Amino acid sequence: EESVEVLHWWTSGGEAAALGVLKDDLAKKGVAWKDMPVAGGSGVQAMTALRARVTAGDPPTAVQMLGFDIKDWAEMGVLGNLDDLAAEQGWDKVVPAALQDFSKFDGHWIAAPVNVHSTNWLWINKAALDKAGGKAPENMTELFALLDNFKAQGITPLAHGGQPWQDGTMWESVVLSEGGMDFYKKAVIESDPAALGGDTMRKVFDDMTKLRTYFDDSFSGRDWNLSSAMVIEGKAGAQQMGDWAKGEFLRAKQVPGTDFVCIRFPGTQGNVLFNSDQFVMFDLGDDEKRSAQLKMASAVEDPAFQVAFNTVKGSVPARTDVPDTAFDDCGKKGMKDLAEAAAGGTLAGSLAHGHGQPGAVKEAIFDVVTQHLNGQITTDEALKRLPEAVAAAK
Amino acid sequence: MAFIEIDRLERSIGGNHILKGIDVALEKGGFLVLVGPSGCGKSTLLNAIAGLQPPTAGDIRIDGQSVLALHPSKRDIAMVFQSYALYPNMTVAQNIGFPLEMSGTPKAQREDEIRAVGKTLQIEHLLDRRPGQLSGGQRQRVAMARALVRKPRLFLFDEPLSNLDAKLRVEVRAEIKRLHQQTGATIIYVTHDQIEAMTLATQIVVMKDGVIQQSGTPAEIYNRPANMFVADFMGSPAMNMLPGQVAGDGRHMAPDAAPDRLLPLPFALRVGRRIVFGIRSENISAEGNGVEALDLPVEIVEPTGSDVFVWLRLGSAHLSARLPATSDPQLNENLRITMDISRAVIFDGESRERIDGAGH
Amino acid sequence: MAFIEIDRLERSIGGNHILKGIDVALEKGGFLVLVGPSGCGKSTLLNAIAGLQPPTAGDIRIDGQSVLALHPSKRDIAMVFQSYALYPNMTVAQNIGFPLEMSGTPKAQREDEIRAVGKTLQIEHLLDRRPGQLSGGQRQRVAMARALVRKPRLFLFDEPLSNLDAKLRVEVRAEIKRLHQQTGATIIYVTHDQIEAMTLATQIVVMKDGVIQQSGTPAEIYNRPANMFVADFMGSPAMNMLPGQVAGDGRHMAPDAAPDRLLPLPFALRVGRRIVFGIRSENISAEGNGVEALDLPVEIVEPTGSDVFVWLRLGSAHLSARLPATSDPQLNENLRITMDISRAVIFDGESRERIDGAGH
Amino acid sequence: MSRNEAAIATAAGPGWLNRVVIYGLLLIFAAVYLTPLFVMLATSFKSLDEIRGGDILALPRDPTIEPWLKAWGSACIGVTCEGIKGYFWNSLRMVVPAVLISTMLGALNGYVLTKWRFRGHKIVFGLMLFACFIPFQSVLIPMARVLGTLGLSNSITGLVLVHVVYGLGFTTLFFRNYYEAFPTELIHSAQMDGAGFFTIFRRILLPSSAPIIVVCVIYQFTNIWNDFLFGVSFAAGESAPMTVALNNLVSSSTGVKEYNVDMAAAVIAALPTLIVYVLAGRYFMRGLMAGAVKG
Amino acid sequence: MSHPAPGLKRGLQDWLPKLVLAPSFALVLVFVYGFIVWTAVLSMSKSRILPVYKWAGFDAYERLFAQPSWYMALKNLAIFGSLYISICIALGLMLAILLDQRIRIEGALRPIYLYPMALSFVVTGTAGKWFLNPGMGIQNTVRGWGFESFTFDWLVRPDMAIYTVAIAGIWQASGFVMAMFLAGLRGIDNEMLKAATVDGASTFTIYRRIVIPLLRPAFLSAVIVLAHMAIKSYDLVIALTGGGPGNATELPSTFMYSYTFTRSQMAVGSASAMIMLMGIAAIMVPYLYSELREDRR
Ligand SMILES: Nc1ncnc2c1ncn2[C@@H]1O[C@H](COP(=O)(O)OP(=O)(O)OP(=O)(O)O)[C@@H](O)[C@H]1O
Ligand SMILES: Nc1ncnc2c1ncn2[C@@H]1O[C@H](COP(=O)(O)OP(=O)(O)OP(=O)(O)O)[C@@H](O)[C@H]1O
Ligand SMILES: [Mg+2]
Ligand SMILES: [Mg+2]
Repeated sequence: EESVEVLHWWTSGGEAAALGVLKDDLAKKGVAWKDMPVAGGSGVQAMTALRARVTAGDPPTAVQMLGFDIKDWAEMGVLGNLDDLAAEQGWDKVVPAALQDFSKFDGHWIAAPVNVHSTNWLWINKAALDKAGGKAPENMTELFALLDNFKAQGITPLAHGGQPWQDGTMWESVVLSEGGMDFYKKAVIESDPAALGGDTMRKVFDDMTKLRTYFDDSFSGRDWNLSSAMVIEGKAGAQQMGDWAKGEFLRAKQVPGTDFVCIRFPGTQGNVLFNSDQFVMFDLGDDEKRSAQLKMASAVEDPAFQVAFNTVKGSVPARTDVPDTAFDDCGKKGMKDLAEAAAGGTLAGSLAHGHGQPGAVKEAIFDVVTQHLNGQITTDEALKRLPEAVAAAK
Repeated sequence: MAFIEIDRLERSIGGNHILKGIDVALEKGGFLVLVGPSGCGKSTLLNAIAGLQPPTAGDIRIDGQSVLALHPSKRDIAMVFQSYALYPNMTVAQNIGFPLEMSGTPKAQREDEIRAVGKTLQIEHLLDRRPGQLSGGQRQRVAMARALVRKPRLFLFDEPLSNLDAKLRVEVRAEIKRLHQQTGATIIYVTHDQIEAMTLATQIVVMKDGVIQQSGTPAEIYNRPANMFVADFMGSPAMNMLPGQVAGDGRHMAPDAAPDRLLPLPFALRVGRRIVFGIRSENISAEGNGVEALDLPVEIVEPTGSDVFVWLRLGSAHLSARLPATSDPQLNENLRITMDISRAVIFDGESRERIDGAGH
Repeated sequence: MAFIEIDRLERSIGGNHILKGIDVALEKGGFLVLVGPSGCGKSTLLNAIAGLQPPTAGDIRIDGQSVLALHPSKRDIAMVFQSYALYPNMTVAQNIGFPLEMSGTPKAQREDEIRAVGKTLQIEHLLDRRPGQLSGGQRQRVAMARALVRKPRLFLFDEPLSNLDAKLRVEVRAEIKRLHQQTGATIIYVTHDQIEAMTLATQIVVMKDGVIQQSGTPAEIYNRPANMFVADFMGSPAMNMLPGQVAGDGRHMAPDAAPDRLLPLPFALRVGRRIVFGIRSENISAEGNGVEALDLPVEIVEPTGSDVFVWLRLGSAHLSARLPATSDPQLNENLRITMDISRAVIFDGESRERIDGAGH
Repeated sequence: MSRNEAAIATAAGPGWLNRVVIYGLLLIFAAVYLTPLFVMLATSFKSLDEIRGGDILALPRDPTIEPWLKAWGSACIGVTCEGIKGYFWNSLRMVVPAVLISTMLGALNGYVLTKWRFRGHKIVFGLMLFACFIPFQSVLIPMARVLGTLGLSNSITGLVLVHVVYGLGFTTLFFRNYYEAFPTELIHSAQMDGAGFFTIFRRILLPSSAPIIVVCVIYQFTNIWNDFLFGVSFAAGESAPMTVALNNLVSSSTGVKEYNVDMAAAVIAALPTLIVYVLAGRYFMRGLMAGAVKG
Repeated sequence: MSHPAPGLKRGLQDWLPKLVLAPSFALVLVFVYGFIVWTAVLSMSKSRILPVYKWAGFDAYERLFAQPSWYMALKNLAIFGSLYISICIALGLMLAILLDQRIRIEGALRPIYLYPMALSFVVTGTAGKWFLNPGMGIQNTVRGWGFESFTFDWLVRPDMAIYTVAIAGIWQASGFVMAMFLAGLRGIDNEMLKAATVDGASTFTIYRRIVIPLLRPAFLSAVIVLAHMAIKSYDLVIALTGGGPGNATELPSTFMYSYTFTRSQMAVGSASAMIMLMGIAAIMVPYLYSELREDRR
């Protein structure tokens, strides 16, 4: 019988359950699911395992992948072609162009996008916010004022987990907030040295230094979900995190708007930094396997699956033609923001999640951001090092 | 009051009685050799004297004072171990100097003394080597030097020669003897080797199973062993022992192995008494020709160059005899021998203790 | 044609010449003892015969056929090692049976033969034990049994007794002798021990630095040593050697140590020739009283029980003499001795070879 | 093992004071070494609420074995929710042949390198020993290539091969050091008795190698059981070993962290090696003394 | 008896040992030395995400040595390595000496010191991360006991985090070192210690002057084992800190891994692997040489 072997890092909790939907769906179509989970921060270990499999000449059928990794692999010429299926199902029309950038290579479909996450969110404990006046901050100044208020309340103002990708996630939101979408594109996407070392960037790093003062002692190395738990339990006032954090709040039986508030990171309303999980189909040179691959790709793009998966995962569908009725308030807001941004050209790939720059550049930026946030280098040094590191990593 | 007095010393380890009431007295300048089969407690006794293993009961006095409460280093005793126990990480000079260093002797003086003792033992040229680069005999001398340099009031030697080959053994043995004579040191010496014991000792103590069997001069031990164990243990080849019964006039014995070949006794005993007749091989000769001569068939001939040992059959028993190197006994033919009965030793058949001529 | 013929055998390891052209011939049923100082190549020679280390040149023939091309197990040779080399994980019976098992002897027959050889060597009661549970002497017998059970045409023994204590040594030595006499086996035997060599051998080969010094019967080796090395090596204490110069009538020697004390020679030599006069301690006695008697001061007295060894000073040299146990020489006093000149051995001062009386 | 009896008993000051200090120090260190294990065990028996609020060093208030059951049989790893038990068996299926083969090869190599020396044996040994020290990250890609060529990619057999190859250096070292001290006379004797190369090995050496086999097996077992890098690179998926599954369980990026389940799974993963160390620790020491580590 | 072809038989016997060794040796040659060559080739290629064999000369090495984080990794290795080796040895030696004093409960204590070695990094890291975290772990607990000012936050302080990694490493390996020293201690001739006692040396002096010098071979073994573990330390860092905070705990091994696999700079990663190999060779080759030059024992 037909089977698909799927390499992914959604190993537990809601993600695995969401993936279970796909597995069951495929089972109904007579395609067996061979699971190949490899956990570890945004797929680091998974990519190692993948490299080993590809080098061995035995790639898995489908691989969960992010952003520039897809381009890198496509460049190696090892991916399959989904053009026929995409044409048949009209993916070109329903998938936002910014996403298509990553799902296509040389004009050919090579991956099936599952979802769209966006990273520039702020999650606030409603009770704490109410105590502070109940008004959501709309720019950095208001944010600092709110955090000061939280501090006065005796709680940790900002729950943050000190891992490079979390530092990076916060940094890109601040970049977007201070410089707007154009600056973000210029500095991050185009990695313009002047922008990377300029005055706006100085403001960004100054903000980061200031934000650092609102963390608790044990932020370093903490997993993001533990930080979310602090907000949920009222030990902390807010957390900057992508929309996957919502899952934590929902699982703790919290209701958006009642127990917690989801807003775009202050100063970034109308802009969306996204990342999208996609299933990349490897070229296996075997018709039977290819047929299973296509069945899987088709199942992934099935609107019903898109709803089922994304309601669980906290993300929004990769297709824009999916009704939002099944989603909660935050989800609805996310879908609306995404559609607007896609239309208005204010949709850009998230650096921290592999959609802004290739891995090498991303890690190089993380190096500087993380070291700066941890006080290992000064702002001046950071401004000098950032363009250098980016140039060196290219 | 003797210089060293060991008084009803006992030691048990985990319920095992190793030493069962040892009494020893040794004069200043004496050379006491402790012999006995393996495991009889010789090392245990030495360790107790050195203070390395505390006794369970009894006392050890040196020069009239009990040393039991003293730390080993405070007893003023030096010990030479079977394995020499040289410190492999130090040079010979450092090895010899170690006890002096421990006692705080200044460096200059230490070097003088090391050189002096090195001269005595002819190891001056080895002072800069490490123990690993020495031969067995040289190591032995270094170990001795390390003991000597302290000028202790008592030396303990635990089988110091057992690792050497036969030739070297003879040489080092002579060296130890000379040393004792030159320095007049008091020495307690453990060995398995009978020749060593006989040639070195002024006093021999024979032990068995933690009990002293006999204590006396070498001549006493060899010629008048207290019991069959001592007689058998000392001497090579072992003393010929023939169990039998006093017969005839009480001055002869009928050996069990050949009841019709009566052997003369050195003194008269009650007829019918069970005894063991002992005679050493060097006290049997093929020269005499008297009435008491025996004609016995030769079973084995062992010429050693300096002597010829023959093994003779007496009924169902064997007798060894030492003949001069020049003699030429023929295998399986009869040899006429005589025994020097005055040197025969008689043991009681029951108690296995020696019977003294005086007591008849 | 002898049974074993070793023909100009050589072996070098990494540029080192260990064996430098060894020639040996041994008759069937012979007992050849190989002696020599440590490192002279004895084990190397044995290993070459066994096939464990191939020679670099020369040939080894058994019964007229070269065995060089044969694997050790095909040479029909058994070897008893110094450490006995018993397999620690097998019982005594399994150890003894191992060579039979390897040659494919059926189990039932194997057991019979094990029992038979066990009986001969009196180790029947030990068959189920492991080597670790045996005493040194018992191990030695098991090793022998393992060699015997194969009924090989040649036995090799590499210092089989050196791990035993003196008493046991004497016993096992006698046992080996008896075995040789009973079975008529051909044996090559390595030892350090002079007594062992003398008592066991029908033929002794003395080696030094990979070269044979002398080959002959025990009596030849002991009484007519080919050179000073052999004379010194065989015998304990070592032969007294006095270098000097033929003087007077050519029948006396002036020893360098005391030129005025002329010593008689067994035969006449050219006056002025440099020679070494050798005499063994047992050939010096305190009994004679002739003109050639010497009065020498006693330096050391070593009573061994069976004898008394004295060390006498002759000018700047020393002489050892063996006296009967009954004698009582006094330290530092003069002792009148005579030498049995007929047994003295004379060596050339240059070549260090023995000078034969016949050649004057 | 009563050593230095004299040195310690009589040497310095009042004996009991010394003993108290020695035992005190030893026990303090024992406590420090044990703490992490204690925390893991205690946590694995606590409920999630208790963990969030509580003291990590406290004993569980209401012990529950729920986390253990879940970790073993029902925790979700990927899309299957059958706990780690399947992976546990994967690990066993990998570890047993890998340990046996590498030990066996090591023993044979040690045997040849000490008892059947040939010109250049030292160089061969040196090259094999140096292999112990290469960083494994650098061989991942070439190894993947070779495994793929052999058709062993993503299989337990492939993992066994990898572990055998990279365990050889140490096992050879262990056996070489051990056999170095093994009397060559025994080999000679057996040769004369008619035993061949393998017979000598099987009948003479192997039965006497128990201490070093224990050391080797413990060492290899621990290393292979605990390996993650090779496991994740060459056998992710259904044939994944225990460590990969554990990692999937504990370091998933989203979702509630069930620390008690994580800890229970961690302890389960560590259990075989722990048991091996505790049960065979004595033989391990004996083997070390017998020359596995020169000292 | 006739032996048809004795020469041939001997021949087989002579070849057998080499035949037995050959497979292992071949495996090592291919899988170790072949791969080293392969890595060397990669380090001079333009490989990024997957191996490509386009010559790039020493470009990767130049880029490697232009990376500040590479120097950070080297510096961290120096700190971590020296602390790890010296403290493991000191602690292992101390425990071994203490355990050698006729300790009744030795049998129970030994496995306690040894067991950390038995744990996988996934386990150790999970526990350690939690345990050393100021907010949840030991600092929190001790504060809970009433020592409000107790601070142990090294894990989250960039300047101290590498020491935390060292602590965890020491916890894991010192028991093994202890076992090595204990084995060495047990091998020392008892008579030597008695001799030193009789010579008047105190317990302390006996250890300082006699026992510890005699443990030289054990020291050497320990240093070699620890050095290679320090250089290869990867699991520990990844599990405990992931290289952070910042890149404060980056080591060459994590550097190599991340450049090769997450940053798609395979050539640079391979270059760093080659540098690491050279470092290891610099330690190991002299050791192997001295070890194998003369036949010990
Ligand atoms: N630590 C110990 N525990 C139990 N028994 C011991 C201990 N040390 C020695 N023994 C026993 O004490 C007895 C005497 O031992 P000791 O070493 O004194 O014998 P020895 O006469 O010196 O023997 P050898 O001549 O073989 O050296 C032996 O039976 C031995 O088994
Ligand atoms: N494998 C080897 N490599 C180099 N030299 C060796 C080797 N084996 C032995 N020798 C040398 O060969 C010489 C003869 O050794 P052999 O073992 O034959 O001496 P031996 O006469 O048996 O000595 P011993 O009486 O001590 O047993 C020695 O000098 C030894 O150092
Ligand atoms: Mg003893
Ligand atoms: Mg030899």
